[in-house]
Amino acid sequence: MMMTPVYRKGGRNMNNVMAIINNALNESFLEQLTSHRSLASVPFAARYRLIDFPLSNLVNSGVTNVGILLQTKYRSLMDHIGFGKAWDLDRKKNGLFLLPPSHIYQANTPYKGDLQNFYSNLEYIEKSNQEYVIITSPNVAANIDYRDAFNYHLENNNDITIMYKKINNFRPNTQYSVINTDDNDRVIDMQVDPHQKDYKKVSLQRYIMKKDLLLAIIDSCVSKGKWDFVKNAIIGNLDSLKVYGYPFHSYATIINSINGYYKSNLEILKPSVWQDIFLKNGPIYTKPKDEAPTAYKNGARAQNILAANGCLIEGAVENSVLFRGVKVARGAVVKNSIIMQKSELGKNAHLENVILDKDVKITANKSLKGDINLPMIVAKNTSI
Amino acid sequence: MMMTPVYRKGGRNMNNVMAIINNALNESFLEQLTSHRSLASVPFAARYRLIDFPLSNLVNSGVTNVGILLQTKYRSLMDHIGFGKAWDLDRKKNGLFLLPPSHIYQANTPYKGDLQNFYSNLEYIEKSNQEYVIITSPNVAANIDYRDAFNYHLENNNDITIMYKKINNFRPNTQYSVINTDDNDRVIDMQVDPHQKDYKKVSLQRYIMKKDLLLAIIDSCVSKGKWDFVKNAIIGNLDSLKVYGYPFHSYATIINSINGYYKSNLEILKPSVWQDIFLKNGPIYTKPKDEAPTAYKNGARAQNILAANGCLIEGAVENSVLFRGVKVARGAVVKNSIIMQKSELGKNAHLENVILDKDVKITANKSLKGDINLPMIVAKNTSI
Amino acid sequence: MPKEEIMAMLLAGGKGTRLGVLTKNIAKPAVPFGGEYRLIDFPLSNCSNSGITTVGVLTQYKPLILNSYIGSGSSWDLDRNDGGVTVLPPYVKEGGGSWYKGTADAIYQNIEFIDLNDPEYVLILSGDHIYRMDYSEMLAYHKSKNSEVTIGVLEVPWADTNRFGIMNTNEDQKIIEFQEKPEQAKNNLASMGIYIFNWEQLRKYLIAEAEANNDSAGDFGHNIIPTMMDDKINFYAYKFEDYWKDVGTIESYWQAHMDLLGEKPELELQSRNWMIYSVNPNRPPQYLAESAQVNNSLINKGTQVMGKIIDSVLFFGVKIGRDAVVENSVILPNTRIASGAKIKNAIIGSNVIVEKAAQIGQEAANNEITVIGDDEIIPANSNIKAGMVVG
Amino acid sequence: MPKEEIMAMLLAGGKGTRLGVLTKNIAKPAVPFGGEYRLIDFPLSNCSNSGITTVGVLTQYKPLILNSYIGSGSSWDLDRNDGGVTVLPPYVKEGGGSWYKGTADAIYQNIEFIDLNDPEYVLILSGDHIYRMDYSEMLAYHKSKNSEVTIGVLEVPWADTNRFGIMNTNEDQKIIEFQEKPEQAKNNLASMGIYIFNWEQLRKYLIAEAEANNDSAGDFGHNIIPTMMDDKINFYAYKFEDYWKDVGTIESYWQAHMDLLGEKPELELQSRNWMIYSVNPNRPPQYLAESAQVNNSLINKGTQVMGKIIDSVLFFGVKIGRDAVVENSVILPNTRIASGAKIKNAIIGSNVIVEKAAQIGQEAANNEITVIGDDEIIPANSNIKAGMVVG
Repeated sequence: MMMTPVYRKGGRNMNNVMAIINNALNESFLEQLTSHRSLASVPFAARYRLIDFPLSNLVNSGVTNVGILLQTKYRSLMDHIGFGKAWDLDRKKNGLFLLPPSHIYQANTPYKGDLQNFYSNLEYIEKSNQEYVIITSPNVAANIDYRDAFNYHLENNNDITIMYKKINNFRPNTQYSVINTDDNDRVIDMQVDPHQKDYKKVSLQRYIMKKDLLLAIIDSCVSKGKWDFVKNAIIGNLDSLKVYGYPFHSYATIINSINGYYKSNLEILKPSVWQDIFLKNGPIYTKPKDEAPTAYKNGARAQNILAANGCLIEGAVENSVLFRGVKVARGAVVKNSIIMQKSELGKNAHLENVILDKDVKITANKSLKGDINLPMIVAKNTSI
Repeated sequence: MMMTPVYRKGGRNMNNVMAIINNALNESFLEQLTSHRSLASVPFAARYRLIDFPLSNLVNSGVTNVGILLQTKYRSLMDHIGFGKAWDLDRKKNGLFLLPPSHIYQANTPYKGDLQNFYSNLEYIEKSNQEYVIITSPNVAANIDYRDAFNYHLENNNDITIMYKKINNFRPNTQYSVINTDDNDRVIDMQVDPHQKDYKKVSLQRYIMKKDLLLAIIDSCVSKGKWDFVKNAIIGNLDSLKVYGYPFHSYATIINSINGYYKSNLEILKPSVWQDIFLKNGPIYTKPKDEAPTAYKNGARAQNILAANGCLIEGAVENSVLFRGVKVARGAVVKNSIIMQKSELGKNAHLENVILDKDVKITANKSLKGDINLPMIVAKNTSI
Repeated sequence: MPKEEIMAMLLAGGKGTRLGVLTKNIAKPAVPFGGEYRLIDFPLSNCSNSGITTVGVLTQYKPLILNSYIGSGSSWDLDRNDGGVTVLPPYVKEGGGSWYKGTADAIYQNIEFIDLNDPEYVLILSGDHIYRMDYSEMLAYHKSKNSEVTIGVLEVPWADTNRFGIMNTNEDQKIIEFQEKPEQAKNNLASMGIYIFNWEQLRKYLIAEAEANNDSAGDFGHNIIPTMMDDKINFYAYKFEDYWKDVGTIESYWQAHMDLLGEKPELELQSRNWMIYSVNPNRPPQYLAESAQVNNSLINKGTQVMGKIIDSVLFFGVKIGRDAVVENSVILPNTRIASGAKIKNAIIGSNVIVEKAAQIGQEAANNEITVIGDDEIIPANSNIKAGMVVG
Repeated sequence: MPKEEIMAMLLAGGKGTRLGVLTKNIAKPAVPFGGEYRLIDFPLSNCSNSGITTVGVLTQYKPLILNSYIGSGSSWDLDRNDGGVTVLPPYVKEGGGSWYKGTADAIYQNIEFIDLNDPEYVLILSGDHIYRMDYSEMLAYHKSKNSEVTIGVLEVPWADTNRFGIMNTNEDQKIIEFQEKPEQAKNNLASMGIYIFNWEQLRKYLIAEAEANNDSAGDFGHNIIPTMMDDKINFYAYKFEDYWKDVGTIESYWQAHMDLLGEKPELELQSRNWMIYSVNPNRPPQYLAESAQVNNSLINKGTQVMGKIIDSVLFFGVKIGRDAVVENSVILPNTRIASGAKIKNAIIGSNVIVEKAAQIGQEAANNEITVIGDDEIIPANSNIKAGMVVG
């Protein structure tokens, strides 16, 4: 069994590391799924939101001070995160901090980039009493233990450590940041969303550095009018700093396209993948919701599915992911689909390769069919 | 002793009333005090923030569902309110809801008025399971029990009930909304900040109405491009609806100017006033802060003051309000002043008629003097 | 602290002897129920939904698990700045201590706690019944009748009246006679063990009983209520007409689970009108494999199903192997049923391992229930006969 | 639940007989201290600040107040999803129950609770000492020495060694001998009653002691430690060199308050480096009237001061009338001192009313301390002589 040690202050302990989850990213690639919520609160894997993964990873690694940079549409994220109780981060010292964007101070000035979000929360970063910082993002779902990467960062005397994963097949129409390293994993080039992907190492958008270095980089970038964290703060410093990669070998999925979102959900139906992502380095925590067990009624069929609680299944469901409270009436068939919270299918409705957002009602006998490479998306609250 | 009854559902019980604290008001009149925080989180009366008063009043009256409309600079408000634990509003059902402004959904569109905030949170209002709503504001400090006003609202069959207070002396340069009523307290006219104040009844900006009426009014106003809650939603309906006033007789102060803010703080030094405002209808709750008792050292002098915990007084303080962690060094003198959290006075410093915001450092031998009608304000973090 | 109008005292000390191996390690109110819950979730959720926010939980047998399960009470929205839920084991006072002699003695020994909360009324509940009930309606009834003691009752078949405390009422629901397990019942309204008392009055009777009678069984039904009856106190019956089940025996516990299944179960756990809350363990979603077959069953999160589930309830953390068949059974948390195992008409405890191709209760003919206690290992290919109890 | 490296067991059952009327209604660890705190806030805050997040609080005498004071533990940041603080009254088990015979018996009776948390090390603390201490440093020391039992010690004057358990150490701080209240001490390092044990080992000794010896006092100092010493277990002394005060007597309790005053008090409550947390009651700010005079005093919120306060500590809710004089005194919560009353060298309990012009301890010459117990009323113009105890 894992032991929770009593960390002494400072040094190489994980309580000397704070984290920032950068939620000020472009999220338009998820189309309707992000029209009323931020990327971080997009439902994922039957009972989670995307942010549950980076947040739980940090907590399971022993990080106890996490700031979340907010930019737009964060109401549902605030509801979900609350004061961090699900992650045991509702603390007097350290804990969870929601960091609103600068436009709540200066309305109606154009947005320049995510470094603006770091910049308007400098005071939080400065006042945190950790020496190191991990910067993560909500669009990578994995079960990561940061302790080894942090030790590597210290032992190799890196200025910046970037976690990466080697990928052979890139999903089409998906944004990747790729890196090129020398034989010692020193990062010698990095590209954000290049058309031509010459490098196979994909950045997992997890960066480890000293907090003072982060503050210095922000200061330097902002004072020169550079506002992009990855392009300016990281890539802009590849030459001048010791930036190294750290490989991640377990399952990780980058959600930078609808196709990626859809395929990642279906991928998790593989036992080897869900064991990797749900169980490997500690549990994934999420806001608890009171729901009764899922009921499979007489005549129901359910094969190769992940389902949350509170569903009522009278029809047939296969190769699909059901969030809580989904209803599938008698005679209805669901195939290769993602059905979000409280959506309902009437009798004999048919869905194939479809993503239903929350609270969608499909009436009896309707049929929707997308393609396995181009799933159909039905927006929240739609009734047809 | 007051008894907490087990309310049955619906009807005339206070658990059939929800509340909205409208924090989308103009707050610029508090100058530097609101440059980094919203009006609602302005420190008041030694250990409170302004929002503590309306929020505690609601809770003490039995209201358990409170939404807070946010507009700008709400980071400190979020920190202060948290999930409402201090008000016992961290609940599974009902509880406290922070309602962010619409610009988190549509950035860079010009702000039209506070009805926009109501409008972008219609879903919350609609889904709340109470029939009635109290709309309040953060800029009135009082200890109000809403139960009598609500009973009056029901028994008189009012469409809208406005709480008011009769005032004989208006503070200069202060915004008041005044109403004129007939002999039965029916509101026949209402003016927002008129130069010439013909009416002596000042609106306390507490409105009671049916939730359905509020929703209908919002719909009607927004569809006609009217965006001001008081001017359009209330004054615009004086002719068509039964709008009645309900008088409030205990102490209440309207904080719509620096002068009003300053004088209200000093007014609370009167025992009759602090007993009214701190003790009358139930306690004023605030976020608890861990602080040791205040220490008065050898040679200290402290007369006619309200002080929070954690202060260290070596000098002389009189007719003043000290927030937590204030330090007054030997020989320093503080008179008729408001000193906010953690501000420090060096040896032999002199302050008279001054408002020090948080974390101000006044070095030894410095002297600052405002006028009793024009206090000097020193902004947060200033060191002189 | 403002005075509370009403507080609840929940008697949760029962050992639940008739539940046998299911209560070997835990008190009866902590017994798992319905795939997700423990028995005590029902009265606690009823309190929360009824607006009763001060609840004392009287534990006794195996109190640690209940104590840690209840925690701050936040799962039932009972973590209140004033009041909330407090677990009260029978603590040892200066003069020593003993287990509660009976229901009334349990309240008597906690007078100090109740006085701290200073309620007008006290609601007495027990921790082992499955039902949804709005106690605020009962309180309103109590007040409207000017009742001094109100007892929740339900109609039972006349044939069963000899198993219950029977309330003989007049047309106004006033209780005129109380018959404990009568051979010749005059009525078929049975006590549910739910009482509303006026605290000041009850307090006097409890003290009088304890002081007058050292040998008293300290029981409401046997001691306090008869004395109050003799004193012509106003008793009223409050009739409850919804689903209610005492799950005090293996048979009724199993039957209550079967009652949750079917097209329109009498107790619909998924109904959101009156939520039943629970501690809600954090588990991954349930996974039903390509080979899974499920029919008329309730399945909780954290389960992995590769076999066949018919007319059964699976708790969180249960794993069902390929070609395993579970029928008319209740599988408690974290139990693993290996491939090829066959289970019928059974209750399988928590953390049980049923190894490959084991057979449990296969030949069940007259609905005999087979029970496997917590933490047991049922070896591969073994055959546990119908009606057996292991553990 | 991941295994914890270390958990703390806080012995908070003490009746505190030597504190007399101050512990009439409450256990010693619940006694108010320092204007804002209760004694137990010190070890609980030390645990929280040291990163120890699983704490069992063993109560016994008057457990209800401590239970409700500790609540969910959120005041000390000890409301954890795993672990956190748990209050453990000596509950009555099936075979009956009794108060803990001694410190070790208290731990023995809670083996089941400790096992649930499955720690590597157990830290034993008591609930009635005033000090700031980083237990994680002590644990690091314990590990670095490969110690099996580490005992917190502090230097006492040689003259006082006969009042303490004295550790005779070698130059490596290894304890080679333990002398309980020796007449001829070989060292002046006294035990603070703070121990770190390896749980697995301690567990064995506790069980062996309980089984072997029914008459055992069940005490660490008298029973367990001598047996372990005999077995050549590795004991190390961990020297503590900051302010530490046992407030077990009226004199030391009063003196500890006086220690908080002055220009540079040894224990600076306002220091934010190692916060002492408390339940922090919600009260209005303190109000000092035009007529107030305060000198060298600590005053908490919720107080109203119209009189003269010299060298004193006022708890929350205290009211001091016009022309009243309070000198060298400690005034506990919610006590009212009417106008003209004079109080010197006194401890005035909670909820006391000192009526007009009453005199308390005025002629105190040799620092005799006058004590008024909780809830007393001191009539107008009465004269309570120095050194008297009322209540």
